[in-house]
Amino acid sequence: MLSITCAGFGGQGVLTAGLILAHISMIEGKRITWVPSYGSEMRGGTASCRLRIGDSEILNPFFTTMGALVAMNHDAVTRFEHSVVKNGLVISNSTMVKDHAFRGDIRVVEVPATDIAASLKNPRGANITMLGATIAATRLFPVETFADGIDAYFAKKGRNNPLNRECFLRGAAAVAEV
Amino acid sequence: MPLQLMKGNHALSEAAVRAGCRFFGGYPITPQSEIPEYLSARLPQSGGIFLQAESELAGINMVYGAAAAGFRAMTSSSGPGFSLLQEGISYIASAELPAVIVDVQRYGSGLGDISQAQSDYFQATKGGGHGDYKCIVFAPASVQESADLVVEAFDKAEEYRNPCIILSDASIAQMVEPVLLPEERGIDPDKAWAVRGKHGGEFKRVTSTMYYIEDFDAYIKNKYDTMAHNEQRWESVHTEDADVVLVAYGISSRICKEAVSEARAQGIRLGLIRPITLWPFPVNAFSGLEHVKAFMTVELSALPRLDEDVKLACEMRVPVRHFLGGVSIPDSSVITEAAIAILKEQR
Amino acid sequence: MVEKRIPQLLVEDNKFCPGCGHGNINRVVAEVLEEMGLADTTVGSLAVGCACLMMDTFGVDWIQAPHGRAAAVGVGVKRVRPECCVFTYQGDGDSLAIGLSETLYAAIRNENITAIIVNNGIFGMTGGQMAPTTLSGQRTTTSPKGRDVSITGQPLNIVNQCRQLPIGYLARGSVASAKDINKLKKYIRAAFETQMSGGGYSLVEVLSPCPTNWKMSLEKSLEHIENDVKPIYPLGEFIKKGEKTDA
Amino acid sequence: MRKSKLSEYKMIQHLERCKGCGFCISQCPSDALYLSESVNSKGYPVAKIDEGKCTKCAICYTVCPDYVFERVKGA
Repeated sequence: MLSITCAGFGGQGVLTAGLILAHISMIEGKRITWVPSYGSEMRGGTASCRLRIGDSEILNPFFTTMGALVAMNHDAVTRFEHSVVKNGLVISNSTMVKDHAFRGDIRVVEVPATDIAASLKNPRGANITMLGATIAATRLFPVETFADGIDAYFAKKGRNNPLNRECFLRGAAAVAEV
Repeated sequence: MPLQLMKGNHALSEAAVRAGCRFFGGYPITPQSEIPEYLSARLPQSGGIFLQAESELAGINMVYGAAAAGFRAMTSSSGPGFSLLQEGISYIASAELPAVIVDVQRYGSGLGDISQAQSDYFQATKGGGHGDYKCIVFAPASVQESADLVVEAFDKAEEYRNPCIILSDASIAQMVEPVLLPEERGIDPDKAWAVRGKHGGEFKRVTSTMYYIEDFDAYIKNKYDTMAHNEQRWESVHTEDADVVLVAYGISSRICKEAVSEARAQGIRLGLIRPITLWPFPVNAFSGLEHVKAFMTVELSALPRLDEDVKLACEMRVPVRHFLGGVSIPDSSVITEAAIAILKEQR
Repeated sequence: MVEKRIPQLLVEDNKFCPGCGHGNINRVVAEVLEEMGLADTTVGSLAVGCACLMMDTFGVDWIQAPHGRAAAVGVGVKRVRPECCVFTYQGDGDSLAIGLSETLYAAIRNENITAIIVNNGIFGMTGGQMAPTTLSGQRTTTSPKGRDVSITGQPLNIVNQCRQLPIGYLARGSVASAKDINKLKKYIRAAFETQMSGGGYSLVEVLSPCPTNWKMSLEKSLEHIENDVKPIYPLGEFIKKGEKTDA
Repeated sequence: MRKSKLSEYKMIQHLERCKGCGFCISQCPSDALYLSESVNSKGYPVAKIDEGKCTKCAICYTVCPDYVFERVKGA
């Protein structure tokens, strides 16, 4: 079972990124839970959601330590980095998170997601770009499988945009480059 | 029907419509507002009525009227609004009508806070309104159960002609999980007791049934005794050899399940009783547990509530302790540690 | 000339005090429902107070609401069974004090129901306490020196409150004389006709004597209505077919 | 109103319902009603019709809160 927190500014699409991850995981036969930050957790305009993805019944949807952190902005790193388990993973949006000294006992993947999305003329696709990096780094699913899942997800919502797949693949490719 | 990813509040609302609910009257309050929001769009699609009431008082009484007219009707609220529903719930129970009331619990007395909590236990299970009545109280612990139990609540409400409560909380309501939705059912509003004009027959009076039932005291006692006997629901996890059994419902039962799993991995014999009905409290779950050294209730509230029913259920044969999460969600390891401490104390 | 038969809807003798105007209003409502052929499809919503005595004596389907909530309950019925004739029957304390919100919001939403509000200026069943409609200076068991409007506020005029709302029908009648009762019947008929033609919310307020709690003979009670109550609560039709009248 | 028609109707009274409030007496245009000496089983003195004065106008039916009066066909 993998515990993942997605965090960032409200409007960066962190909740949506989490929901897409949850949705495709479900389609691929995984058990999942998704919990938004809520109530007193909602401070300073930072939004977050936590997911658990596994092969058997997800007992507790809540967790205090996580295997992976998807950090869309600096605040997300400062708030959640310490909760990542040893040898855990941080996917950091390096467009927003600069000059941060990460812990030495975790694996950090830095992806300029906001820049990549902007360069692809899909500025709202930074979250999808981060998802690409997440899938590539965690190897939860084959990259192509997940990319198809993204297309299907948006097609079902009636707003398929090929640039989302593009963002996703560029995010995934960024991991390979690291 | 494939699995769908849904929020607890949405799954509950969709399942209610599929269970034949055709009327909702209610008032916005966090963290249940997705229920009226969802139903405001969904009910009209199925020929139902959604009405945003001027208050919870009006909402529950609209439900009373629609239920009296034979339609499956519901309202939902949270904490402060749930208090306002109590008058109407007592009337609906007294008139022996079916209805479903959802309380998505939030923290605190008074205004409190929108955080998840389990503070309304007494109000739901011990009769928040006046007089001699009980409601069957279902406590979903997942999005799937939010859907399944609302169907069950409508069926049981009709079977016993008594209001049923879904006691959820902000976590279960806001979280997203895959859910298999129930099949859509037809509706059957023209019941013999439903007011719709007398149509040549005797006129009907929907009011406290005590006026019309001989030996009402015995009748109503028997009704609730029957419900208490027949409708207990629970899930037991590793109670068969447990030294300490946790008792928790709703969201805290999920944390406890993890605690049991972690403790077992460490060789600590922890178990869990998860009440699915809070009234009737599943006292039957406590039989055959003579080997248990202590019970520990786990709740997200500032004051213990559940422990009273657990003490009654185990007839005080062993210590009953409580663990209170208060306004925050405890880590499962903290619960395990508390259980271990109780175990040491018993040696 | 025609027969004047007691309506069959009045299935039992009423249980009101001698001289109580509820009996007249009950009979007028029963006559109208029978004449309009609505006896079999009507659902009444009443709450608490003397009005609830009708539940055993007036032969339509009834729901008894919590105090003040008859309008909300009636709305619940009407919304799911629009083919039914739904009316509320409440006293002034019930509908205008504890239930003002439910009463006004039914009007604000222009719910297609008929509201009959009996204004006798006091809480009757509980023993003659001050109601929203109690006149300035009027003695009641909770205003023993007379209603002091500097403390309680002015008497509530529900017709004035509703007159600005987009409702179907609004009238105030009285049972203080044969002439008044004949007019009241026209108002009540117009109210139910409004509902049955889908014309929206209809409300008829009825000035009614309560000799018991007013501690007056019926004769004095009728004089009191004529001289003291009507000037404060004038009779007439104020909205007809959704249009404001000159009244 | 023709006299012959009038004779086809009669007023009947359900005196057990009367509560002796006197509304009918105060409203009768022909002064045909009076509070009698007799008391019904509820203990109320009952209003009675003076047949000689009664015009069968049935205003008593209209004003009686207790459904005492009816005008019916029959001699």
